[in-house]
Amino acid sequence: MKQEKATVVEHHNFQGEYRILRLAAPVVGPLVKPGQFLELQVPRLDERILRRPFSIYQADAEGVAVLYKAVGRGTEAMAAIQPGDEVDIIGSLGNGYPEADANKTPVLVAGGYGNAALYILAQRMEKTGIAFFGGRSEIDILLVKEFEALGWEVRPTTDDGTLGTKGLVTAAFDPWMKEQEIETLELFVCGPNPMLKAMGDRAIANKFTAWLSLDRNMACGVGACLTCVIKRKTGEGWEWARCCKDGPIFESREILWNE
Amino acid sequence: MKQEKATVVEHHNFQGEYRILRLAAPVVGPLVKPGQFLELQVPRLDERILRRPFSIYQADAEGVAVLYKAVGRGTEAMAAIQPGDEVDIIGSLGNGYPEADANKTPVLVAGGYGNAALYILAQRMEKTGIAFFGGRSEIDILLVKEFEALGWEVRPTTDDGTLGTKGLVTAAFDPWMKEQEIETLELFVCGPNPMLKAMGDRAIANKFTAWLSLDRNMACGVGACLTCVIKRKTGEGWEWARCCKDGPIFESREILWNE
Amino acid sequence: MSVDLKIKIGSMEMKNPVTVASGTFGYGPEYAELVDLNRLGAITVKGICPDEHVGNSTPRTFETRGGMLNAIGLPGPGAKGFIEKYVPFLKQYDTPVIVNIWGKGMDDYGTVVEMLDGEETVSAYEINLSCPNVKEGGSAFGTEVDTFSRVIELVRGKTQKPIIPKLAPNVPNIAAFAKAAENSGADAISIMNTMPAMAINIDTLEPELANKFGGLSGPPIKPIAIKLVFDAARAIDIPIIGMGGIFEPEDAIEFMIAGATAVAVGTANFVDPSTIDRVIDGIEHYLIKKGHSSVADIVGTVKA
Amino acid sequence: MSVDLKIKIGSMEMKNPVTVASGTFGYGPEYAELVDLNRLGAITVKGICPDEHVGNSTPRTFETRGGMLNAIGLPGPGAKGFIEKYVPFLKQYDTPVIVNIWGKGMDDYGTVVEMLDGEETVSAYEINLSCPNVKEGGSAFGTEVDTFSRVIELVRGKTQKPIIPKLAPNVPNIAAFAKAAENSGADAISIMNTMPAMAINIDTLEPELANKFGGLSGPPIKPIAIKLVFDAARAIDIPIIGMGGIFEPEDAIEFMIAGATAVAVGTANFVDPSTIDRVIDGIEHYLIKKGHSSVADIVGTVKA
Ligand SMILES: Cc1cc2nc3c(=O)[nH]c(=O)nc-3n(C[C@H](O)[C@H](O)[C@H](O)COP(=O)(O)OP(=O)(O)OC[C@H]3O[C@@H](n4cnc5c(N)ncnc54)[C@H](O)[C@@H]3O)c2cc1C
Ligand SMILES: Cc1cc2nc3c(=O)[nH]c(=O)nc-3n(C[C@H](O)[C@H](O)[C@H](O)COP(=O)(O)OP(=O)(O)OC[C@H]3O[C@@H](n4cnc5c(N)ncnc54)[C@H](O)[C@@H]3O)c2cc1C
Ligand SMILES: Cc1cc2nc3c(=O)[nH]c(=O)nc-3n(C[C@H](O)[C@H](O)[C@H](O)COP(=O)(O)O)c2cc1C
Ligand SMILES: Cc1cc2nc3c(=O)[nH]c(=O)nc-3n(C[C@H](O)[C@H](O)[C@H](O)COP(=O)(O)O)c2cc1C
Ligand code: FES
Ligand code: FES
Repeated sequence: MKQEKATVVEHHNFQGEYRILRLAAPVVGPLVKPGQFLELQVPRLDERILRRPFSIYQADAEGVAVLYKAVGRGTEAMAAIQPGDEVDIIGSLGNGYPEADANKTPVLVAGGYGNAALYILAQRMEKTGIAFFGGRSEIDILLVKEFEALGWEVRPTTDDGTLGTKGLVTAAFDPWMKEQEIETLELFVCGPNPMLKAMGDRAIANKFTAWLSLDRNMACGVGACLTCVIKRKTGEGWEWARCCKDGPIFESREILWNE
Repeated sequence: MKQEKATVVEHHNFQGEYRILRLAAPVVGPLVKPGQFLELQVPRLDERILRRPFSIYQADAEGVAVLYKAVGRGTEAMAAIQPGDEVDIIGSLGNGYPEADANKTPVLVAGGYGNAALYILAQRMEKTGIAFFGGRSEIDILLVKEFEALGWEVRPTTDDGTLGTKGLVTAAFDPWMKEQEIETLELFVCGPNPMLKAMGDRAIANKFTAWLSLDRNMACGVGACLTCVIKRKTGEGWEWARCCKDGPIFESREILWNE
Repeated sequence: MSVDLKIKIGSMEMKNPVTVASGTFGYGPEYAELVDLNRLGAITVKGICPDEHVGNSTPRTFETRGGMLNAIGLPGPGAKGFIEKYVPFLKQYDTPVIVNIWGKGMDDYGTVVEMLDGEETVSAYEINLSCPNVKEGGSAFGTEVDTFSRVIELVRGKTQKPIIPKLAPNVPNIAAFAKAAENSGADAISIMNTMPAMAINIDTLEPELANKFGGLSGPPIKPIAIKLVFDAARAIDIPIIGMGGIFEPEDAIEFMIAGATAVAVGTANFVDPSTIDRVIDGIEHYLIKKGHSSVADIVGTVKA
Repeated sequence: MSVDLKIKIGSMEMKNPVTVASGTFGYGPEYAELVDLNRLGAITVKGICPDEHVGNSTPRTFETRGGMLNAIGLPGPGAKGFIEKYVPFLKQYDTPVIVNIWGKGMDDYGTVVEMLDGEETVSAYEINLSCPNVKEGGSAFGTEVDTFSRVIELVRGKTQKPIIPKLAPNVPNIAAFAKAAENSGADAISIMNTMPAMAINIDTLEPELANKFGGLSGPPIKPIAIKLVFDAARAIDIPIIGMGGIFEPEDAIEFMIAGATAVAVGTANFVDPSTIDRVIDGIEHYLIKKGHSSVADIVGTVKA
């Protein structure tokens, strides 16, 4: 975990409303594990002070990139970031995904910017497998070619049927799941909370492993403020776990969803 | 007095640390009287909310220009203003200079951005006369050629002697004053407070007229908040007068300086 | 679809729930070239005491991160001066006028009302019991429940017009003051005055305000004001005029959902005089969008 | 030229006047990779009560214009958990540790001190009498002078270590609390805790915090805190730890000139963890630039 004034190398529209921000960050870049994230200080974020968390989409010795969508004040203000600007980042943060189990079949499940967070995982994984990507429409399904280039089979689903199976990610996943040796599956999931919960429920019911990347509002990003907590099951009941520090990756069985 | 979203036409370094900002402002432009000012909302002025007051340097049917120096947070943030940007202004504000007395000899006395404020006055005055401009160094004496082109005789003074007489403005003014028919002088003064006071004292001692443009911190600029008050003499004593509304131009005899 | 923006503060009808915060809008004429005074729900003028008052020395305001401090010190023309200089102007408009009153001592509150009450143009009184910037009275009256109640009762005895005590924010128990106001005959309360605050120049070691202290206003205080309005609204049945950092329509709506029947735009006038217009429009649009027919439909609807 | 940054809070020596605000820095390990804990004047840890406590539901924080609200609700491992989990870590550093303590009832304040007092690593206690986010105790103790004094006397009876009551900002008379703290045996006081505040989502009508209310922190409250420190400093002779919106060295220096012997960096840690370093450097540079030789030369030097 380091704080670094990173220099913007590239900032461009990627697809639909998604943009990629690439930063020269020789200090943070080499630290990154798949599934980790950055706390980024948005420059010129008028009258708002907190950093914003972003999954790391790519990382190497020279730097990092994030893939993001403008959804609110901070991400909208990011539009003004120009190559050459300085952006203050803290990273890499969080636990990241564990090593994939060599005896299991890896499955990726993602929605929205989740594809980005899983891309670096796929790049660094020794095996390949199958990837279920959900989105509202064709334009929301990111990086299909890139995953295919890494040797993954991609099965998209869209709410409107413009690409792949029509429906939620489960519409493609459920029939497929029935044909597998279910216990050998190892899921890596990153997406909106309902998707996480749906996959987590299936993992518990069918006794496979599912690593879920949780998205909670954050303030500090380093475990100090106790903003980002979720209920984690313990022997007797539950305890708060910090998504930023103890997560954002949790195994489905750890999570108590009733909050 | 109107509020207008003006478009930046031009923004450039003028001389030394002074910059000129020219705005397309067809609503405010035609209203301007010499000596009046604008309240300008500095775009992207991180975490500061108040407008900044600026004398109007030029104005016509199409718009206005201000000539300013970066001295603090707001004026520094103005550096980022680009042609095409929108700048919210309220103007024109304040009383402005009165018509020059046809029977008197007009004399301009200025320092710093005061030259700018007097330039529009000189442009619109029927007579010409003599102008005393003071500054720290040659680089601080603005618009000499422009005033000369209007037919004014310019007598610069600089603290370091790099241009004109060495010393304060009074070093040039005092000897000159002694040779004049003093009561026929009409001074128009715009500059730092010590210069205003020095000229005001001379006006009172020598019974000539001196119109002083006062520079006070402002919040509203329209007379509502009572931030910018000075003590104005009354028959019995004094009253508060608002620089933004009752001023910024006051005759030397009106002002009680002991605040 | 049309919505009804009208509200009532005691017997005073307002065409919409938006007024201005006392001291940020002068006495009316100052913003008349920029703001249509007929559009306002009410015009609230700067604090008036019986006699002329000079106020504090300068500097009187100071800009802080996101807001400002002021220690104007309630300069003003006094009741007679106000009637002479401003009532003829204000009469021209079809908008009720709320006169903010204050006193150097308790009696002044009665005196100023006696002096003003004959003027038809004066629609209501906002009783300033919370100015942090005057030594004599001001906040001393507003942070002690007994004195607070006595002033309100005194004013109540002098007028039939609506009276609106303005509460100080620096108390741990705003509900007690709200309740005391209601029990003493107030028609409404307004919340909040500026928050006592200070800034010091680290080079000169001088306070940035001549008065040493001042009141903090603007966006920084909004979350404080929302909490105070919420707490007060739970305690009383009379309406609340909410203020503190209203810069956008959404801010005003938040105050109303917290429990304010009306709102006042203050510091925002200095920053953007079109705020009042935008706030009125924004409330109307919000009501339409949410399918409401009147302001009352949203007042105090917070799910808490 | 060298300056002496050392200060004392009771018997506790700090190598410089800069600590962190409780609750914004965890228990030490959280920022240890970003901040050199040996550089700090003291580490102030998050609030501890005798037993484990779960705190509030989520959402627990909300960003406001220029600042933030929090209603974390004092979750924590309890005194035993703190000793097991964090004391071994904190022991490694050459920096005093101030433990912020709180209780659900008055007795808890005594109990938690009894449980912690044997630990050499615990250098001092900051007594939280002002948390706006817990129903049981917190601010109820901090806004009523008698209860406030009783808690301090109780803690005083249990320890020889420095005790530092933390004052609530939402009182009209901070000097009375400061004086009461001094009279009850406090070694210092800290000012201020967060300001009670609230935000409401105008679409869902729900409060933005699960706890409904929260505390406002960050730059918006700085001018409020400066005033409180100034007022308190005039009333007492024991040192003050000043906090509230310190983001830049100049902010810290302003607190010291107002009367604070030490300062705490809070919300700024979330925004820029290098703030602490910058503040320590900035104070040193300021002292050198102004020709002072020690921190004491500037404390309370405001010309007012
Ligand atoms: C671990 C993690 C990884 C993420 N990775 C990505 C990514 O790769 N690409 C991407 O586009 N988005 C990602 N997000 C979501 C992203 O952080 C939010 O979209 C962003 O914070 C919204 O900020 P805003 O100012 O635009 O929205 P606003 O709603 O204006 O934000 C207001 C406040 O809420 C917080 N906030 C709002 N939404 C979220 C959220 N979903 N998660 C956390 N805090 C939030 C902000 O930090 C801020 O404090 C990630 C979130 C987390 C927790
Ligand atoms: C009537 C009038 C006309 C002016 N004309 C010009 C001009 O033509 N060119 C020019 O360069 N400057 C002019 N000034 C001064 C200009 O307004 C200040 O330089 C500017 O406000 C400083 O803002 P800042 O944010 O850079 O400084 P800061 O010191 O950061 O400002 C902080 C606050 O103080 C106020 N403030 C600070 N200095 C002044 C000041 N001297 N006058 C008024 N308010 C101040 C600001 O409005 C702001 O609220 C004029 C001032 C007045 C009153
Ligand atoms: C410059 C200024 C002058 C004020 N004068 C008065 C006053 O005369 N009487 C009064 O009751 N409140 C006065 N106030 C307080 C405001 O009416 C209002 O309560 C406060 O500013 C909070 O609202 P805001 O944040 O929208 O400005 C004044 C505020 C400012 C900024
Ligand atoms: C997230 C958060 C948690 C806090 N937790 C505590 C706490 O446990 N005990 C306490 O006394 N104060 C707590 N505080 C208050 C701070 O210690 C400090 O008094 C306040 O935030 C003002 O300082 P700041 O503006 O620099 O943050 C907390 C503040 C924040 C923002
Ligand atoms: S965001 Fe602060 S603990 Fe997770
Ligand atoms: S700046 Fe408000 S009255 Fe002059």
